[in-house]
Amino acid sequence: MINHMGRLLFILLLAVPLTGVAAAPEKVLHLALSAAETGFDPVMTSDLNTASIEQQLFESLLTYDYLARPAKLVPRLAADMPTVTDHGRTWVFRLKHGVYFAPDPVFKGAKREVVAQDVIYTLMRFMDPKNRSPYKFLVEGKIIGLDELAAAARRSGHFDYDAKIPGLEALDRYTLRVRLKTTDYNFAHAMAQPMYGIVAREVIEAYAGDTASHPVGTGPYHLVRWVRSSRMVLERNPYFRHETWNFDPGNDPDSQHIAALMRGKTIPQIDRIDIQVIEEPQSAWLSFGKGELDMVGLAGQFAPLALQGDHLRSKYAARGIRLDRISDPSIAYYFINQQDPVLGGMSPEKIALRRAIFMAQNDEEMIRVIHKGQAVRNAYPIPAGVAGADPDYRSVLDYNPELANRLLDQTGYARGPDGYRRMPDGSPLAVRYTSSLSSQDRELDEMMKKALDRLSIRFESEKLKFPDMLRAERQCRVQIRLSAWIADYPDGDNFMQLWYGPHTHENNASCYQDPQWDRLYERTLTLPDSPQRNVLYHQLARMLELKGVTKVSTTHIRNVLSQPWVLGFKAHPILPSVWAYLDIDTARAPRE
Amino acid sequence: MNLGAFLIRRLWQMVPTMLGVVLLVFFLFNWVGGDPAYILAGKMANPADIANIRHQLGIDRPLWEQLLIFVRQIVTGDFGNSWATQEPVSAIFRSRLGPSLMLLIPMMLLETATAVAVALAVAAWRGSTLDRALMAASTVMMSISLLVYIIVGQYVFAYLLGWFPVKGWSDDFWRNLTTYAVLPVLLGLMVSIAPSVRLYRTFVLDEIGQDYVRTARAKGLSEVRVLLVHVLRNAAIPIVTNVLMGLPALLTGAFLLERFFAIPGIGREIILAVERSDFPIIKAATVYVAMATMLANLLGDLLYHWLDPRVHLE
Amino acid sequence: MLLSVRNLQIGFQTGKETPFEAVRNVSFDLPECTTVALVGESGSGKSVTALSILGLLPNRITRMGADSRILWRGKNLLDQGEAELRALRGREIAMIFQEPMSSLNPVFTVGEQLMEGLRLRLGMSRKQARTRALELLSEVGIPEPGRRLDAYPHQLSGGQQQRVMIAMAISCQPSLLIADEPTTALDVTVQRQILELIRSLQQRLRMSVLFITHDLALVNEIASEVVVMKDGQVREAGSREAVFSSPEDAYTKALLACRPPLGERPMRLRVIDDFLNGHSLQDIPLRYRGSDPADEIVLEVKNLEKGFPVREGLWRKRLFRAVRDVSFQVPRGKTVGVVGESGSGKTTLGLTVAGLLQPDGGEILFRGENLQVARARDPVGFRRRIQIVFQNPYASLNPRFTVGHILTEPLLLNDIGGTAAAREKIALELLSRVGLPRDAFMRYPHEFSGGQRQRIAIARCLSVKPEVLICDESVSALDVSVQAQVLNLLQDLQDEYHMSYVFISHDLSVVRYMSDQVLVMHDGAVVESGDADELFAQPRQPYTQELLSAVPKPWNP
Amino acid sequence: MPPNASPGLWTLAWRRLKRDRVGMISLAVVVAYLCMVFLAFGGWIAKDWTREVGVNYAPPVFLPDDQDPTAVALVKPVAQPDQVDLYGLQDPLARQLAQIRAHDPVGAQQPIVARRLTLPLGGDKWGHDVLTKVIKGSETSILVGLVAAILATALGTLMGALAGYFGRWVDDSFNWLYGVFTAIPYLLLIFAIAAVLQQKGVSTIILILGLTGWTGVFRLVRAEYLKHKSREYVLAAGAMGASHARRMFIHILPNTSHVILVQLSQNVVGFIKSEVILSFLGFGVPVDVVSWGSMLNEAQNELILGKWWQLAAAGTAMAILVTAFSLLTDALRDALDPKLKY
Repeated sequence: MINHMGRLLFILLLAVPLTGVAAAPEKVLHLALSAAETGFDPVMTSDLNTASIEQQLFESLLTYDYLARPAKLVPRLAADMPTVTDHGRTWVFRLKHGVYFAPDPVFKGAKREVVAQDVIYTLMRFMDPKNRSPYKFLVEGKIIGLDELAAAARRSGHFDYDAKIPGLEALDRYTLRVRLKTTDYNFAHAMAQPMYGIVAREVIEAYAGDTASHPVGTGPYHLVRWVRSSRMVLERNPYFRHETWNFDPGNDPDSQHIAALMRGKTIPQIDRIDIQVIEEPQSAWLSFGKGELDMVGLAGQFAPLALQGDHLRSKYAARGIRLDRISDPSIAYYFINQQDPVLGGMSPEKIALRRAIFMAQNDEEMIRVIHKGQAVRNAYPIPAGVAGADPDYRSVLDYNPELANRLLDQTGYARGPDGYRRMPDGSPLAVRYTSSLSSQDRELDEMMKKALDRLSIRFESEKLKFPDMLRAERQCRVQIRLSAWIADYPDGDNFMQLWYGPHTHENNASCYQDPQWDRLYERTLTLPDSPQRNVLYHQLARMLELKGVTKVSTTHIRNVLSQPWVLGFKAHPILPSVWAYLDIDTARAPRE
Repeated sequence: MNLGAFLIRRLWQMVPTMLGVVLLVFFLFNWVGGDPAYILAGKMANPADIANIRHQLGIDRPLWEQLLIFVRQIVTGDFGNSWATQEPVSAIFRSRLGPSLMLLIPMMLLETATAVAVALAVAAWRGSTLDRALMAASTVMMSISLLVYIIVGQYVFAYLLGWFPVKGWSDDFWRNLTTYAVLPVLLGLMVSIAPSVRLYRTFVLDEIGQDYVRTARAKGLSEVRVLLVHVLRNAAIPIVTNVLMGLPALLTGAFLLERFFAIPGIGREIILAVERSDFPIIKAATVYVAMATMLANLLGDLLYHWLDPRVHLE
Repeated sequence: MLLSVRNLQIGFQTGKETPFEAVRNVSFDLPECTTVALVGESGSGKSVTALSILGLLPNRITRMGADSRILWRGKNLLDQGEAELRALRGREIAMIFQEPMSSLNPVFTVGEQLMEGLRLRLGMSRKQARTRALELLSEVGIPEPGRRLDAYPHQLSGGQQQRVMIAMAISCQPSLLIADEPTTALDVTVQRQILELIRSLQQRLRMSVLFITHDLALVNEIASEVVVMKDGQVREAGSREAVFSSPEDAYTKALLACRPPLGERPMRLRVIDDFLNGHSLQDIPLRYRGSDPADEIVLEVKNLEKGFPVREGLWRKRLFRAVRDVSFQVPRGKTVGVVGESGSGKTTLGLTVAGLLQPDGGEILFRGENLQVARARDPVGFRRRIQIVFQNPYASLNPRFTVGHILTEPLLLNDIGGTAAAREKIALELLSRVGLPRDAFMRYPHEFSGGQRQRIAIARCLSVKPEVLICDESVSALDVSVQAQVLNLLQDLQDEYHMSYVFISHDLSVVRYMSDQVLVMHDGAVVESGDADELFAQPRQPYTQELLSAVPKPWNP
Repeated sequence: MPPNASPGLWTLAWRRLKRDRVGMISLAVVVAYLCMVFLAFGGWIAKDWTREVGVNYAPPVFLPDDQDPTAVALVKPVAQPDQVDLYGLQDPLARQLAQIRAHDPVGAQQPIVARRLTLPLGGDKWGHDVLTKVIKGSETSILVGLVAAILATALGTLMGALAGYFGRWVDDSFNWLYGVFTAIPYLLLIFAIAAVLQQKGVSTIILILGLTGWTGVFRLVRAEYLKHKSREYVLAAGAMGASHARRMFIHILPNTSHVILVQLSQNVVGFIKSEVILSFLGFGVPVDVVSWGSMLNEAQNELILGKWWQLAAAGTAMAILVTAFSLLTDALRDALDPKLKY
């Protein structure tokens, strides 16, 4: 047996140098996901990684223009932009003709066209309790009759998809009218979400129970292979309608360069997209370096490798590698639980304590050391690129440990014999900072520890698995945490609602309930994106600071590196993926 | 006693152990396992949604009822669908087993082959400089953390020298075996081989000290034959069982390699499941591995009996 | 001359110390087809000498004397290469060992091991080898060899295993067979058969035998030449007659004298020292042993039953009855001997009586009171009344305790003596009583020889002043010369303290010497019992007769 | 009192050990480490490892300095609450702030401490001195290893002793426990136990390791007790009226001590290595503590950045100790082996 094993050893060692298999003539794009996907039934998914794939498999009524900045809504399955009447309460969508679902056994070889009824079915699915959709909030409480249907389903345990409701009417085969309960100018954004990609009822019902692994949409690609949380292969959808690449580059030089390369090409150009899940950023980065990946999102901690300041290091530039650098439509913000017995409350000393803690946070250092410069200080709840943003907003909570300490001295948080501050009443004081188990969060813990040390306040760390952390947060059990929010759609409301009183136990993690604030907020809802609304937003933002509810800290910068043979890429702030708009220069691409 | 009776009795003895495993895991994870509803519900979830999800997952039922369901799942072998992705658990594990084994089996074969060879060699020259040198070397090898091996190995051999792909996995068996599995396997060996060498060396030394070896020599057999036939045949008994019983542990043990080299194996799946509180997968993993462990032990005993005529099935 | 050993010098080098001299200029001759016995007690270097002939000593640590020579048919084996030696081994010179069980490879069948030699050394084909192997097995007298051929060693009895070893040894018709204590591990009856076998083979195959043993009596039965060794040196060598009838060397004399004679029963046995420092070797007064109606009964065993569960089939457990319905009485100050072969249940009997095993049936009465009840009532008080001395002097003392600790612990446990100082005093007295120096008190067991350890074990028992002492094979593991000393000690102690002994042994002559009454056990039951002298004079049961006839006959001109 | 006290088995073992050169060298190394741990524990060395003495990623002194200009600290003027537009809102802390300002205007700049550009073994991302970190880290790691090993060994020994000595149902129940613990995948066991012991801290790690690591010891000790309980010296002690407890712990335990000791040191090595993995899984030491595991996990990404020194320092420190410890274990095994006489 020994020499047998010896032979095996021999094989393995010989095998080392030879890699790769037979060359394929087709255009293949190799990508990596930083975290495992969660299945491809759009109604049930919420994470970006999955969305980026669904964006290619399914099509929503609307989408965002590839090149326009700030992001601009354009039709996708809709033939043109919807007509909106009576103060944004009635929306009429007209569908493109001759749009077909990707081939699937369920259709028994026939071509299946998309009709208005499919849209209705798709929208209804979000309210079906069985689907427990994470994104139903975009339609919940908005469409007339839909919520009643959901309520009925919750009672009967069965959702009646054949019900006719006033909110959703197919005026003809290709026309859909949506009636909303109240004014909502953001409904268009909802209809542009990848999760709202249109699905066919017969498919969903045929694969009931395992819809996650049978995505059938109208998108430019369809899923041909799926090794769960490891590998996904997309191939061009044979039934995809003829579309040509012509986006308006505006006057941005990069965009113009891209347009020059791509204009007139049919979409999509790339035949196959091979996606792997790579949790360890080190692995992803190394394999991009070796050309095994065509594009990679540069993890913060590796930025210094690729970037000098905010430019690509020369050795990569020389290789023709391109850097796309945009600031995410996201914010990282500290919040303090307003219902917490220790930190909560509106008495001056509590407010002072909270503001002191916020002022002790050194955002610049965090950006420099942890994010390696791949983030910017942003004190306003609405990040750049989102309607209502204000780059010039100035915070009252900027890093100022000295003032913070003064404030604490002033409000009676005297230092005890152990050098740590006590509550004004002399009882011990400790601040519990909650974070997850990831190594990234360990660095944040160190930041917070340093901040509290500056105030000589005792630091406690609470480490929770992500789900537990969410639960604690929703139940208002977290004391202080650095949380993040990324835009679902590029409108300020998507951010401001984070502090809306009624959203407590939902995503108002600071459990902040302030009638004054809530009234102001409610007024913003009735307004479209406009100067008036911005005035209100500024007051809301300032109030959060003055009362020591939250401190918006930073906005991340997204760095995407792409190999020289990847053509036509421009990072998009909202779209989770733009692969259909790319091309590959097979001449330069390495043979597989 | 006869084989059938032995098997029945051993299988019967597994029941209480299995029960212990089930209870332990069930209560630990129900108690502290976290509530998946909150991730599943998404960014804007409200308490009603949460409740709805909890209801759908059945985690709002009384504990004993959930336990009953668990037991039924074990009996039927159907653990339902993953909470995170609605995929049938059994399918998940089927797809995960291959890659895990792909790492596992070459590693085990290489490890055993080399370890046995080295062990025989050093035992033959026991006390010599070769012996001491090899032993010292193996000690140094196993004193470095696997994490370090992986980080450095991936950086140096895959990235700098480019001998191997940095990471990845394909659908092609041979491609995996000859391309993707190589570096992980070798790195795994770095830590796993030394302990076996040391262990097997003691096994061989024990046998070399036996009287029958003296007899064999007195018969005028060559030293080679004495080692390879008489000694090895006896030393093989503990070695084989040792290897066999080590297998199930390795099944989940390779998670570091799987994560760094993006190999869709079981260990990685379990970590993912724990992070997502994907209880069905956790339960299934526990039961499967526990079964594997106990069966491996049983198999080990049978093998022991088969290799060593002296042993009676007890 | 087939083999002649000339001033053989063997040392063992371990670590840096000066080599330990195992054999010091030993010389002897071994003519064609004769049997020479190499006699000596443990550590005499007899086995080392034998192994050195085949070159089987670990070369790494073995240091041969410069002028040592082992001449095989005139050529010196010591300067032969490994290859030449291997050519010799098995072909010319074959060897069998003391432990047949461990000397056979457990994982190969008897056949495989027999045929291995035949095929590799004689180049036979599989078929030839098999037929030859069958012949060999029947030649060494193994019943139905066909079946045995495919059996594994552990499936054979000790005797059969040794026969297989012999078959292997003679398979290539060697001209010399080295037998290293071939019968020591066997029961007397089997021992007898093996001796017969070796003797007949020696004659039939016209080979020489180098017979190594510690038992002079055996020598008397098989050898024509005798070499007596002690501490690595030859003390005496010569023809059997010469050595037995007129031994020159004091040590030889002692060896001859210190075996308890079957015929008479002297007050005490002569021991080495008597000879070495020429004590009065005048005849010692005889001792009478035997039962007497006036005896006061200390211990009475009634229909004792003891069994061990053996798993059978799926769930069932069968009870293996190790002791079956055994009854006897132990008078005060007297000895009840228990004799039987291995597996006869005598040890189980001892442990049960000592209270270390719970009896399944019957009762043990101590001065008329049921012992179990008594122990329940007063554990400390009753436990100590019956003590036991075990066979293996190496396992019976806790290696991590000093002798002092070993001796004082029982005192402490049974609160004898009171103060530590007092206990120490008692312990020291006990030491001197069993004939050990005071400074043994602070030493550890591993520093003592087997005999000394057995003395310590005895002292430990004495410390609690038992009324009954169970000696389970207590002298079997000792060299004859030491055996005699310990036996004398036991006798003296009995005379002094009037203790009662239950003396368990497989060695009939020892049992007869020590006992007033004797029980002969077989398969857990008593086959015959009675006063020692009568029973040995005219045994009634065939089994007893067989046992007695198997005992090697001492030299009587 | 009797004269010359003579060497016990321990003394003999020590003599044998002293003859083993490798053993003695490794012993020296281990002792050196222990001294370091002791000093660090007492706070005599590496006390202020949290001080940021160097610039971020300060390279080791022996390297040519290639500092990234982006790494030097930049200080921005701090906005004053009164300078910013409150959009007509009322600052609830207006009074307090006014009083503070009344004292004296807040000097926005805090003094910038001069940071060293290089450190003996380099610095980490905060500018902590890696050397002091390694020292402090070895304190944690070794303490974790030792205490956890002692815990695990104690557990295993106790259970093994009871199971092996009493046999029957006691044995069955402990074997059951053993079966359960060995059947559960180790990874899940760690997660589960970690989750149960919510509170983060060194004690948690120790408990995790201790509660999962006893099985090996149990198996061996049980076997030893099975062997020894029927040994004649134990029977004799029984005949003398020694209690079960006495026979188990006074008589048998010392005779299994070589097994236990070897197990102990093997566990120490094993646990020091496991701590690294635990850190990787996120169950490592809390932020205000440093250990080899936490360092290696920090160093994970640094290697690619070319900042290899933390990885090297921690890795080497660990490798040396573990090697020495394992060699010492071997030496101990030989020295304590009761089969060898003097």
